[in-house]
Amino acid sequence: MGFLALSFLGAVLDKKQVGLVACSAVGLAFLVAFWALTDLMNLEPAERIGHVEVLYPWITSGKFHLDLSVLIDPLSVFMLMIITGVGFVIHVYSIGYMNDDPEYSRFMSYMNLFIFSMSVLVMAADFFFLIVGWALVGLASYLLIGFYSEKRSAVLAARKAFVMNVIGDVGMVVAAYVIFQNFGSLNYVDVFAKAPEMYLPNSDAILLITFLLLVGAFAKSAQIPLHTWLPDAMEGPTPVSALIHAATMVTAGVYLIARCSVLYELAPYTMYLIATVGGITAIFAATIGLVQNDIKRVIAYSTMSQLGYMFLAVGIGMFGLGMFHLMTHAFFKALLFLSAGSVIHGMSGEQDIRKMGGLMAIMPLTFISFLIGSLSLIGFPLTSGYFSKEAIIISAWHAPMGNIFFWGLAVVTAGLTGFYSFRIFFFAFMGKQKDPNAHPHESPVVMTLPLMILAFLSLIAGGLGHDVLEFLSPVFGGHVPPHHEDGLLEGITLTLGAVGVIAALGLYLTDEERVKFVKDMLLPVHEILYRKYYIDELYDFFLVQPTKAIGKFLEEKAERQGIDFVVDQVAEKVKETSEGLSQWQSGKVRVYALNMVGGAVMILMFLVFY
Amino acid sequence: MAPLSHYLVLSGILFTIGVMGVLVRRNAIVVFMSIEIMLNAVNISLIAFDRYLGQHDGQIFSFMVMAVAAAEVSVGLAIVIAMFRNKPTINLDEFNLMKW
Amino acid sequence: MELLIFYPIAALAVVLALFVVFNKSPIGSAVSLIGLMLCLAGVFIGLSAHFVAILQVIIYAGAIMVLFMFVIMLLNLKDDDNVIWKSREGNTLLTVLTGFLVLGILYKIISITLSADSSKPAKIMESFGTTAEVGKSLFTTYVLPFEVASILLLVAMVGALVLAKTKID
Amino acid sequence: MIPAPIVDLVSLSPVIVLSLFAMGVLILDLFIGKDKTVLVFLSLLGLFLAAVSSLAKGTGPIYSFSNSYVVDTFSIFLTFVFAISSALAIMLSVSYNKEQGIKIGEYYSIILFCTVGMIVLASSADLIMIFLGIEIVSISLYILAGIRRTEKRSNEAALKYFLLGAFASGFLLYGMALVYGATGTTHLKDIASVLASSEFKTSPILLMGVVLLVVGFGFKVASVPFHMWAPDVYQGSATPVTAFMSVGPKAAVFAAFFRIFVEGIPNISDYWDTILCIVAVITMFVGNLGAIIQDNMKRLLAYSSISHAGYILVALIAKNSLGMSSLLFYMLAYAFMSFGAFAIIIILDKQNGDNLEVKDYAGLGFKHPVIAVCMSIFLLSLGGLPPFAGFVGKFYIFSAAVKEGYITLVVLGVLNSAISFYYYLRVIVYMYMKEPEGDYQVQPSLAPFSLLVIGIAVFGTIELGIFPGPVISWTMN
Repeated sequence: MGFLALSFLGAVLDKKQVGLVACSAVGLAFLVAFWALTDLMNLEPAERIGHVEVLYPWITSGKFHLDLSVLIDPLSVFMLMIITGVGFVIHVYSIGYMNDDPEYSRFMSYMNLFIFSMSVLVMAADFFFLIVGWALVGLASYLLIGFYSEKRSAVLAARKAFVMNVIGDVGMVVAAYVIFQNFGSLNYVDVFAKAPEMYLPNSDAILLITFLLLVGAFAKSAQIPLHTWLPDAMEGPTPVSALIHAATMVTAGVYLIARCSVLYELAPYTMYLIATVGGITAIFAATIGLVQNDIKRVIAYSTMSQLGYMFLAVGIGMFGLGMFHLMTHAFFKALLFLSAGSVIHGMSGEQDIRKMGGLMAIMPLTFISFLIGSLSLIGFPLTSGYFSKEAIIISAWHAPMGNIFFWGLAVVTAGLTGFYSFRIFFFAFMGKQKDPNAHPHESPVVMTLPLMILAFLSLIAGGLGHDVLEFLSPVFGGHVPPHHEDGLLEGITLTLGAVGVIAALGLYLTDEERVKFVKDMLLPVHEILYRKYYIDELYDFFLVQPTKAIGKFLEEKAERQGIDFVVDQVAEKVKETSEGLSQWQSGKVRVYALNMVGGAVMILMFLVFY
Repeated sequence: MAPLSHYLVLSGILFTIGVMGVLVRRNAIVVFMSIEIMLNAVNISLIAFDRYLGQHDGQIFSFMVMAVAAAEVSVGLAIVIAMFRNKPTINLDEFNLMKW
Repeated sequence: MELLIFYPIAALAVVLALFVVFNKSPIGSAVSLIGLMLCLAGVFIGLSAHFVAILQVIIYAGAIMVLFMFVIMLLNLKDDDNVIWKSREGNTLLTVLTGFLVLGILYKIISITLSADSSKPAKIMESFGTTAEVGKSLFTTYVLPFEVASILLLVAMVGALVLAKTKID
Repeated sequence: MIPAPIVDLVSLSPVIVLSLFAMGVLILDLFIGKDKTVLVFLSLLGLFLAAVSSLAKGTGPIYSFSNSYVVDTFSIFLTFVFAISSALAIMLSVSYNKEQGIKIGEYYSIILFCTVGMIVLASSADLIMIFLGIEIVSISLYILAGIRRTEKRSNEAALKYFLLGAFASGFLLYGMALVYGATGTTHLKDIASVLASSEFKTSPILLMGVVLLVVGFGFKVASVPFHMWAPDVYQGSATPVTAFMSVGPKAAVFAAFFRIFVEGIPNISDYWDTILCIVAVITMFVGNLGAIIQDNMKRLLAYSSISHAGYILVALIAKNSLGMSSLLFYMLAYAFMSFGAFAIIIILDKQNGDNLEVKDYAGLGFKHPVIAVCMSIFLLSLGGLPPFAGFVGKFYIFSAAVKEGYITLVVLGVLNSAISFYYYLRVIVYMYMKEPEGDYQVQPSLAPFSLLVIGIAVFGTIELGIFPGPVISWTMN
């Protein structure tokens, strides 16, 4: 299996000029991952964990030693499958999407770098390489978000993402340090083996470690209060949005918590914090998503919201479910992003949904895939989102650590999800074309093919649910999470989701021009809709308008003026200090000598008073 | 025989005067002479210690200081001359092409 | 008795050092410095370091200071009034700072060195500090520094030539 | 009758070999024409032989010349570092000197003499020897800094360096004199045993001496607040000289610093380690913060080298064997990455010798991708990113400090590494993400020797980052 990782690294690092090479590198990586998967499948479940392949003993100093090694277990292989699989599809897609860009090869090499970093992150066998991967991912995303370097907003967004990530990195580094202090090792295997023996639940050390790791996880996964970089990161090219903000990077936080599940199970307080923050982020992001007009920003907020679900899931101890949702989300969110990208590509760069419309006929393939993505996102029965999200929502109530508060957050978010996702859907694809100057066209096959693949996966992946949970269970202590059946709760969720969709439709219907079109389209539904019209208005007045206002308020006050302000101020102060320091460097010998003497006197004085 | 501290105080005073010279003067050559005062001040300390310890190490040290002083003077004055060719001044405050 | 010799010489040395620093004319500074060197030679004799005292006169006062004078003459330096507090730009802050630092150092040095008084001078032989004695230790214990110093002087010589030659190829 | 001195020429062989070659270069220079290439080869041969001959005595600490000279792993390893860095500097100078019209054959012999001084410095166990070593190195550097005689900046750099350097030598010397007076000996071994004896009482004179030593050494290694000469001198000197002085001499002075403080006066470390901690921290901060606003690449690297002096001080403060080996490793790693970065600055230099500003690097990533990748490797390694040498070096230094319990120091060090990425990445961002302004085109002058240097540096930076094992086990000896 040593070959596995080596061939893998070599392949992905290859930065040839041609997209083909880049794709095949990722494709190869995917095959390797797949091979590892089959290898693992052949083993007994209990034997599947903890295969550490030491490639090279790297640093040895005292009791500390560090090896270049990879960890092969169900969790890492599972993540690797998603990363390389979705990554491959996105690579193929970007061949089409970035075709006209003069810096095509640079883009491809960044993408490869990103996949490589992400693989390092998930395959790391100790906290050290986890952090290396963590930082590399941050770097790669910085490069990718700022790819359009002539766009000032892109550069700013990249910088913001970088700063946020660095905050997370600091948390991680300190966490690693505390771990090393307490356990004398950074190896997962050692740490996780020792942790339950050495510490009682909720002991200070464990709480500190889990909290510090959480800082890293929150920063990467855009959870409150470290979330502001994610929507801005939409300045990058769309495949980047799909790759980073759907399938891979943002899920690193969830992966981290799942990976350290042993530690987190010892820290119920932290778990509670995770679930709370996850739930709040879910609803917070969903409300903001309601008022956005940029197609990609809406999807970005929806990503945040879905990440909130995942955190909620792992926070209530349903690690397997969190990972399962991570997978389905990777499929359908990548699908949504890529479809959105296809729309943007077709509209020659237009991202405002108010200027779109009537694309259904022109871009049928995109339309279908977007529809599937949206349905999956809202958890329409039998799509993949249904299985994972429904399970989370029900667990939020029924799981040992769940309660009605979490459930409430989750279920309200489900309703909002229905609303905002179908709002953009209706705006973009229904009705008439609004902008007479635009000449939308269907995207080339190299772009639609990935859409098809992802759409297919989004539809069927739900069925894999049980297998996934079982496959991952050895990592999480050997038990498959119990499946809760509760028809009532499920019904409530679905109803709320439907209400959301209908509300979106209602909003859309208020637009006079479209009424006729929709009437023709959805004649059977129309009657029901019509009768519910006043309810919808009430709903709109009491629910939608206030939430909209709150969303706007949150965005403006909390994000723009609060968090961003602080970040900017810090950067500014550092620069000022630097300038102040250099003023002293006046070029005069006398000043330099004076400085030396001053230093000498200060040291003397220090010794006298010390 | 004067006590050791007398010599050390003399050495300290001369050293400080040398430091002061470096700090207040702008004439490169005078600054340089001030540095020579500092080196000489150190020699007093070395030799006074030697006398009180009854050994010769400090005297050897002070030879080396003289050798070093000679070497520094020759190089330093060469630098001053080379510089003077390009810019006929030895006012140190006028040498601030590079700063910040 | 020795104190009677030491105090005048030391006082003269301090005065000459101040002359070096505050003299307007570089030549004046250099002459004062030569005087200082001679005073120090006297101090060395008081410390029974006869050989060093001779070297002080020959090397410092003789060779090094002649080089200084030579360069000052060569560059034809005029008197300058650039002692810091006479400058046109009011570098008051710098002056005050400098003054404080210098006084601070002086205070520290004196207070520290005064504490060294407890030790008694070692009993020394008649031959202490003579050329023979110093030479013995120079060529046995310290033969390596002696040799290394030759490299130092060679480098300095080459360097001075390289830097000061009027024309190179 | 004077007893014959006990002379151990074998211990001294690197010094002797190199001195002979330096004089050989000096003499040969008289007989050859304007093409100085043969001197280059002679110098490289001398460095190689010196490095090889340093192995003659084996690794155990062997004292000779009345305990004033010592051959041990520390000095042997550093001899290799010096030989490598001087060789790189000489190779870098070849094309640079041709372009700048520096036709001075003595240049090479002064570099060799300077290397002799560095070896002496790293092998000395005696205050007098250390002082002489420092002076040989410093005087050679004053000359090298002023070697572009017709260039005003070069004159200014030499003058500033000289005056401040001599000033600092005064402090250093006074410190040594006071330490000698307080302990009665100049041999580090004896100083250590005097301080270790039970009847010894710490006197103010000794402490004053230690403070002055900190000042003197602090100046020579460019640590804050004695650092101010560094940016100016680095900028004004010829670039190969800058590269040279930022590596070898600094390593040599650190070696002496280490010997005096860790081998000579560790018993009074209560007094000096807090001072050095503070100096190390402000050195890191001032170096890194100062670099942030620099536009000139050489000044930027000058500040970065100040901050690296801060990191190395951390190794010194650790005072343990791990600290020593991490210091050695870091020196070697720093030699590769620093020379690499300066080599690239040199090959991108404008014809008139002006140094490139950071903004001139815009677009380099597309026009000259190989050069840009190399530069990125060096900068990232300087910042301390795995898997490059700089990371392993920093890691070792910090783990040595952690072992001794200097947690705060390490946290601040790591924080500084993070700050340093800001300006290293800024250059990389310019190379890869900005379009060049105006129509100025960067014209790399690809002389074979310079390319060789870059190749060696890239190899060293990556090799030490990925397979540090052998080198580390050597330093651990």
